[in-house]
Parts: sequence; structure tokens; C-alpha cells
Amino acid sequence: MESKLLLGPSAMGKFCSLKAAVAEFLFDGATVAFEGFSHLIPFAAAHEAIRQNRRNLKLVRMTPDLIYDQMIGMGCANRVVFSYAGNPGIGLLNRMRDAVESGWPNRLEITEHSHAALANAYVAGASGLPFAVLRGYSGVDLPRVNSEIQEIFCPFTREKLAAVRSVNLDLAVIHAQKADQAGNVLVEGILGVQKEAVFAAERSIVTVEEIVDEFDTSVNACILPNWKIDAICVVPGGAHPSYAHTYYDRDNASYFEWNEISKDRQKFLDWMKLNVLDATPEVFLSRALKRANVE
Amino acid sequence: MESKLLLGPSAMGKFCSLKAAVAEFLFDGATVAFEGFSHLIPFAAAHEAIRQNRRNLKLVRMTPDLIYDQMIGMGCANRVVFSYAGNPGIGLLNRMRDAVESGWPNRLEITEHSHAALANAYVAGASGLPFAVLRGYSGVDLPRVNSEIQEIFCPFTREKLAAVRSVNLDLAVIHAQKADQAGNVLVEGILGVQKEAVFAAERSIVTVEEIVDEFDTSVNACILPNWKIDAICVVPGGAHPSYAHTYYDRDNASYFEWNEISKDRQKFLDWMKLNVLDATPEVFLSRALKRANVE
Amino acid sequence: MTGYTPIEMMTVAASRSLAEGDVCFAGVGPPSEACNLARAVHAPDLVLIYESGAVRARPRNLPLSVGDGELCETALCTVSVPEMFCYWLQGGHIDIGVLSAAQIDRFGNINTTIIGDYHAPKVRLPGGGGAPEIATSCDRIHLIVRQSRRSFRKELDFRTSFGFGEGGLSRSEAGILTAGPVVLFTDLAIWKPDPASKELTVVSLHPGVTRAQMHASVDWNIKFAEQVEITEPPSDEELTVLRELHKRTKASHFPKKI
Amino acid sequence: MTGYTPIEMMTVAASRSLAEGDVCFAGVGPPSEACNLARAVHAPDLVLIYESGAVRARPRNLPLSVGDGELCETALCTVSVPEMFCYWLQGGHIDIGVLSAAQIDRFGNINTTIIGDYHAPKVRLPGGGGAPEIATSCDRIHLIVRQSRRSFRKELDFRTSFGFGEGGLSRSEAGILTAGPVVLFTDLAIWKPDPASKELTVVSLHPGVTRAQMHASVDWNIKFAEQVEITEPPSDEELTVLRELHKRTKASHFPKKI
Repeated sequence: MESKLLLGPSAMGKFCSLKAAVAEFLFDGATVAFEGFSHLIPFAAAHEAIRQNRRNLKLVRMTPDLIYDQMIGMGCANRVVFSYAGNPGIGLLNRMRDAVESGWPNRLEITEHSHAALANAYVAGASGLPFAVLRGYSGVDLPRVNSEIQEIFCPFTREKLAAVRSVNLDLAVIHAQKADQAGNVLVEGILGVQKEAVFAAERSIVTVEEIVDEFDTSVNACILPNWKIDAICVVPGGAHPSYAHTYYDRDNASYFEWNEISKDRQKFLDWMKLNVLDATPEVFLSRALKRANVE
Repeated sequence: MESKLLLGPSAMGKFCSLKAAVAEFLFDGATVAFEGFSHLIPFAAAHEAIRQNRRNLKLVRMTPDLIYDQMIGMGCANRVVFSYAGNPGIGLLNRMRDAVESGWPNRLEITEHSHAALANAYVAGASGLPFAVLRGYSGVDLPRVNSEIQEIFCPFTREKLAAVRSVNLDLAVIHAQKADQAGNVLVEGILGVQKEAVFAAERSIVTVEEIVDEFDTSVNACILPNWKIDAICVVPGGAHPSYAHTYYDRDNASYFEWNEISKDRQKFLDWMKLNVLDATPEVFLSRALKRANVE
Repeated sequence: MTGYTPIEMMTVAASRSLAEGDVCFAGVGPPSEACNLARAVHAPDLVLIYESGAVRARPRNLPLSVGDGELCETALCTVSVPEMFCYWLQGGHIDIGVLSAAQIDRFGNINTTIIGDYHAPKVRLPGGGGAPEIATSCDRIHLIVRQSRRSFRKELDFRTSFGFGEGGLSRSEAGILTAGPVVLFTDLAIWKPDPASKELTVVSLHPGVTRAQMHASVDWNIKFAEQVEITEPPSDEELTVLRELHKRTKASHFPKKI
Repeated sequence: MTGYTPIEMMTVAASRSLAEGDVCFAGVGPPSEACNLARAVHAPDLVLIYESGAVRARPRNLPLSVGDGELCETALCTVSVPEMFCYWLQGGHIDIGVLSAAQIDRFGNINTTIIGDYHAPKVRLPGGGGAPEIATSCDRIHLIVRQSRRSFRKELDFRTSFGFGEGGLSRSEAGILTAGPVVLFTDLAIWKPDPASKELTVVSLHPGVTRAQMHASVDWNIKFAEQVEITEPPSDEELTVLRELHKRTKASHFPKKI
């Protein structure tokens, strides 16, 4: 039984409940990224963090999306590092707006980048470098309001470029399609910056659709190795209302609905109580299936 | 016929003979990389360049391997940019040694890097940056003999790091498994720096094992898009004595034999006349099959 | 076809500017709509690149987000987001970036970040996303923005992405080597930069649009080209395809529940 | 088993230093040989990473190059070479780098670049390859080098990869935060750095090796630990597996022609 051998003693504790994983690895004040670019957004894990009432998180994410709108609205965060804070194709993030514009439920600091810069900052973090270089930010205003953007000069051509501080995380949280018995994780489809987030993090939690004996995929697939992963939690549907390529589609209707729910503080709180605080990770499967592949 | 539509007028001329491709896109004095890390080394294309008697090439390759040992010995190059000049697992590159140590058949300048630095320099070239940053070269001698390595300081932490000038190519030449009818190219297995080389180059030539109607592979496969490729030449076996994952194995015996052939100038010249100058790209298929998958 | 809306005119006009074989970086919303209309009507081989990493995506519906599953499923391949921004975009391998904006000024600089003061915002907009580097790394930029006094501003509240800066040689002086915004499509007109001053100049009015309407919807003193054309109205085919696209898209956003 | 060669002793000793679960960056030649012997004998879950991009490769034979097909075919996954060097190695995700050398000095600095002057070389060696950054990015380094006066040099002709520099705190003063060479295996002995001076010190002699042999094969004044052990000779299993590995490897290098 090769897979048993591979598992090893330390890997055994790795397969655990989402509740246990969040309790062990997500601490108040942590710098944490719940990543996933439209695809594979780890909503179930974020909801668990909300239930466990985490505070003063520094939340990093290219696209805060509904997942951080919810965490911010519930008072989990005191800073957001981001590059596009919209409800894609629909509008704004009303809870994040309320925090930035009116300090509700608490004051929220922001560190704002462009996508190119933040993606590069993740790469630098994953690569053990303190900064990244990009051909960007020329003649625009963000460098005036973000001190984590500096000028740097090419030692060969003297050309001026932008440098950004690397992303370094206490914890990366992602959702993926599959883990194998040894605790390696397969991500397929839109890959976002998930590999970079895990490599840039001290610890990582991965929720997965399922555990399989073996990945049946390309030799060049995007696989995260078991020694970079601290907890694997089986949460089918755990990316809903985002989606999991080959498992279920994006629930666009929920994204539209969110625009209404999030406009009003009380309506938002009521929704969160019903759908998050009083719920468990087990609800995600039915939510995802409800709208899966019905086109 | 969607594939016909996709082909378009400009793509039509893209499928051509290796002779025509080298004649059109490889000029004397060019900075060129024939890339492939042990795997998919474009030997057939290099032999064509030797037959067409190219001169004063600046040859870039992480591992010069037999392919550049042959080009250097035949007098094609006046500079090699590299990071590991050995016959892997066997010994040295005798023709490159002869050029560096004794100037035969001509004086050869070298620009030497570590793998990490040269890989990063390719990435920078592919990314439109003039330099790359790495945590490397600390306390060692290469920076003393290569002015394309400089110090750079992190604008945030003040840490000292190494900067290397990016690789920018006139031409990238690679071998790949498959092209589709629209002229896109699929690379699978050990990927090396082929994508980086093509993206860092003005022009590119790709030899392939075959043309297929459609790639039957992962959504995240390594695919080079048709607008980055100037010529596609079908040369089955074109990587021999290197190999093509899922087509044929590495011909290790030829690598051992080369060690003997290359030790003597006349023996080398005789071998090149028989196997390269008097040969054509068509010989590669039988060479590759001779030792394919016989274990 | 009897009628069409100004927004339909805008999308159709923008779609016509994209030609067979162009490699386009398509932002979500109007840009993606114009790109997919072009692909459906006259440029089936238009190559659409989305910042989510989808290369040569061929969605049947308009994606709601740039990371919709259909983009990946129909793509030639999907790369990681850092690879997309480093190799594909910054590497200079994209012909046209198609962008929208919340605010635009006469030099094609755009704001998608904030209304009001950055540190005490009136409205916190989504921010730059891919736009700042799309605006400087693509060979050229096509803009699509609805005209209104709120959005066509003399002074931007925040410059998110660079157009021509203060005009003239600002762009090259900022070290940017690409062409920048070569055309702007609105619901009323088509604008192009003056070759020297780089001020966006009206070159075509959509059918029925008056100069008074133009002045009323822009916060600065508009320049018109010497010869102002009248935009060709949407053809039956263009309108039919566009409306069909929207219908299919809406159906896909609200699928029947099981 | 009756006899074994000094080289076999070297490989076996090195293989024992690699433990179940270690993540190892394996250079080609003796390092890869020791890693695969360890995997075959006592550490089936040893994770072997090759600079070609193969992650957790499990070759049946010893690869001739670091890019052999068998590495990719048996790997968990294969990444691009830049990703391997940036994310996996430089990112600090590798426990042990196993390296060999043409020349080594008393502080574990190594030369694989040149014999003679760099600009007028006597012998042009292959160069650094992955070694310079393996030597500084892996948590710790295990060295495997055959002892001889030609290779164990008081002064290196060229410093390709950093060990402990001039000893003492040289390594951390150079800004390198990893441990460096924690052990050296030769065909005659096992060496470890002195905790303070960082000079490589003989801690174990292979069975039958004399101090005179040691002095004769090293170009500097060797330090011996206060208590020098005798290395446990290869077990029957270790030798059998090692020889079987070589036999299979040789057969794979010279397959029968069709």
C-alpha cells in the first residue's frame, strides 16, 4: 500500500475538519490570503473564520469579491491589501465601501495595488525575495498613496521601473479540486495566484472537493506538494457561489443577489446570521449543486 | 471547418521546411537560443544551421550540451551565454573546451551564469523587463568575471541582492511535440525555459513531431500561441539524441559516444560531415526510432 | 431594424474597430461585450485574452466576471495570473487593450479608483485591476465610456491609468513606449487623439446626435475634427447578434433551479 | 558481503544521512546516486527534486542527466525550470541540497568552474549549473566528493559555490541565512564543520582508512575531531541494492538496438 507509506505520521493529522484547521492555523491579527481568482474562492473557509470570530486580520486578495465583503462586514479585518474591489460585472462591494467610507463596522486601512503589481508581489513572496520589479505605475496616482510602491533603476540600462514589496503571509487559504492520499493538492482551470499564495505563506489550509487515490492529469499540472500544506479539509461545494472547474458552475445569481443583500447593514447582518453564523461547512454541497450545470 | 478559418492567410506560410525557416529567420551574428533542458533539444534545427554555415552567432542556452558543442566545433559561434557546459553525467564538452582553451576553430567569448540567474534572465526577457533580481551569487566568484551581474538593493528592506541583465533574443528555436492546424504549439514533460525563450525572442522557429487537429490535453497545458511563432517545421525525431516525452526516449548511448567522437578534431569533423553536412532533417526519424522505447 | 439604443450603437461601433487576428486584452463589461460582438459578427479569429489567464477564449455568452468558467473551458489554454501579467501583457505580446472607465479626461487618462478624496472617499470604486498596466503594455488602447458630465471630467479625482498624461509628449516622457488610447467610443460619438496635442477629438457623431448634446455631456470644451463623420448605424446583423448575445447571457446568469 | 569499494562506501554513507520525508535537491552523479540508494533502502518517501523541474521523482534507474524522461514520468509533477529555481529552491522549500565538486576547500567552498585562470583556463569545467543557489537556498547542504590532493585544495582556483567562505561567521556576514554544508562524505571519511571555526573536521574514518592516507589525499593540514568514529561498513542490503541500481542503470543507458 504505497499510499499508506506516503501518508507518513505527520500527514495523518493533516486531513481534518475545517473547524479544527481554522482554529489551529488562523490567529487574530494574522496576515492571511483567501485566494482564488473568480474560480475556487474558499468561501466555506471564510465562513468558518467568521464563525470563529477572528479579529484584526490583514486580508490580502487580488479581488476582495464577496468573500472579503462578508469578512469585512462582520468585523474580521483591519486592513485589506487588494487590486480590484468590485462585484465583477455587477457593481461595487457595499460592505467594503461602508468600511472605507464610513468606518462600519470598524475602521479599515487599505493597501491598494494594480493586478500586475499585486500578482508580482505574490511571486516575489513565493520566491523568497523582498520585492518585485515591474514595468508599471508610470504616471499614475497609486504610488502617491501607497508607500509599498517605490522607484527602482535598472543597473544595466538605468531605466526607471516600479518596485513593490513582496507579499508574505502567515496563512494561505485556498480551495482546490482534489487532494491525494498523501496530501498533495491538484488545482485545475483558472489558477489565479493560488500556488504563489501557498508558497508565500508560513502555513496553508486547503479545502477540497474530494480526496482521490491518484491524480489522473497532465505531468505539468499545477500541484501543491504535501510538505507545503498544513491542513486539508474535505468541503464539497466549498467554493460556492464561486465555482470549481469540472465540479460546478459559478452561481451568478447569488452574485446579483449579494448586491441587494449587502446594500443594507441590517439585511446583511440577518443574511450572515442565517447563512453563515448558524450554518456549517456541510451546507455548501447542496448550495453548489442547486445551480450546478443546469444550463 | 473551424480550423481552416483559424489558420488565416498569414498562418499559411508558417508551416514550412526547416531549410526555409532557418534561411529566413536565422542570420549571421544573431543572438539565438536553441533551448530545451535535456528534453526536446532541437538538434535537427541546429544541424540545419550548421549546413547553412551560419557565422558569429551569439548562442544562448542554459546547458550548451552536445548541440552547442557541435555548433561551436563547426565555427558557428563567437559567444556562448550559458550556465552548465557539461555532457550530463558523462564529462566535459570537448569542442567547447577546445574553443575556450585553445581558440579552435575560432576564439569563443563566454558569458557565464548559474542556472538560477540565467533562468531568471530568460523570465525577465519574456516579461519585457531589462533585468532580473535573484537571491544568489553571494560570496562567489562569477560576479568578478561577468559584468552582467550587478548588485541591487531592496528599496524596502535595503537587503543586497543580485541583478542580471535580461536575455533578449533575435531568434528562439525549440522542438515540441505537437502543433495544431492553427499553428499553436504544445510542449509537455520537462518544460525547461522554452516558453520564456519564445516570449523573449523577436522571432521563433519550432520543429514538431507532428501536426494534429486538436490538442487533447489539460486546460493548463504549456501552449505557445500562433502569433508568437514564425515558422513551424515538421521534423519527426528532430530532438534526437535528446528525447520527446511520449514519442521516444533519450539516446544515452549517443551521449557516451559523443564523448569519444568529440575528443579529436579530425574525428569530430569526419563525424559532422557524415552525419550533419551530408544529411537532411529526414534522417532524424530513423535515428530516434532506432532506440525508442526498447527497454 | 427599426431602432437601437445609444449603448447598442456604442458597442457596435467599438466592435467594428477590432479586426480578424488582433490579440485583445478584454476587460469585463462593455469591453468584453464589444470584443465578443466582433468575434460573432465579422472577426471569428479575434483573439481574446482575459486577465484571469484565459488565452483565446471563445465564450458563447458574455462572461459576468473575467474569471468565468466558460472562458477557461473555451480557451486555447489558461495560464496563472502572474504569468498572464508578466509574460503575456508586460512582455508586449498583446495588440489591443479594451478598457472602460468611471471618469475620463480630455487626454484619455482614466479613473476607476475613487470619487472624492482618496483618503476620505465619497465613493470607493473598484480600483485599477488590470487597467494601469493594460493601458501601458498593450500596443494600443481602445476606450469605451458612456458620456456624461459626471464621467467626462476636466480634472480626474484620481488618475488610475495613463492615457496621454498632460498631452503632447507626456506619454513618451513618462517612459511609456506604446501608442496609448487610439480611439474612444461613447454612446454619442467616436473620438480620436489629435496627432500633436493628443487631446481626444470628436471624429464621428452617432446618427442623430447634436453638438449641443455633446457639449452638455462633457465637462470641458470639446474639440471637433475638421470633418466630423456620421457613424454608420448598427446593421440588422449586428443588432440581432448583440441582442441574442445578451439574451443568452441573461439566461445563463439565472439558470432554472433544479 | 565480502568486499566493497571506497566509492561504494562513500555513496552508502551519504545515503544514510537522508531521512524519510526529507525534501532533497539532487544534483546528477554521486548526489543523485546517494539519494536514490536512500530511497531504495530505508527512505521510500524521500522527496527528490531535480533542477529540470521534476518534483518527487522516483526513477527506477539512476538518471544520466537531471532531465531524463524517467524523472518526469515518475514525478508528482514537473514544473518549468524558472519556477523550480524561483518558487521551489529560492523560495526556501527544500530541506537538503546534495552537491558534488571538482575542488573543495577546508571551509566547504566548492569549485566546478575552472582549473587554472578563468580567462586562460587549463581545464574548462562545466560551471556552476544549479549549485551556487542550491548551496545558499537549501536549508542545509550535504557534500559528496572523492578525496585527492587535486580536489581537496588549500586554495580554490575559482569559488563557484559558497560553503563557509573564510570560516567563522563568513556565511551569515555574506547575508546567507541557511546552514550550509553540514556534512561531507568522501571515499575515505565523513567530515563535519567545527561549530565555531566552520572548518571541515574529520568525524569518522571509513573502515581500514589510516590518518596517513587522509593526510596524503588533502592539500591542507587536516583537523580531526576529538573522537573519530569508524564508519559502519555497507550492509549486505545496501551493497546489493546499490549494485543492482548500477546494473539496471547501465542496461538502460545501452539498450539493445532494434
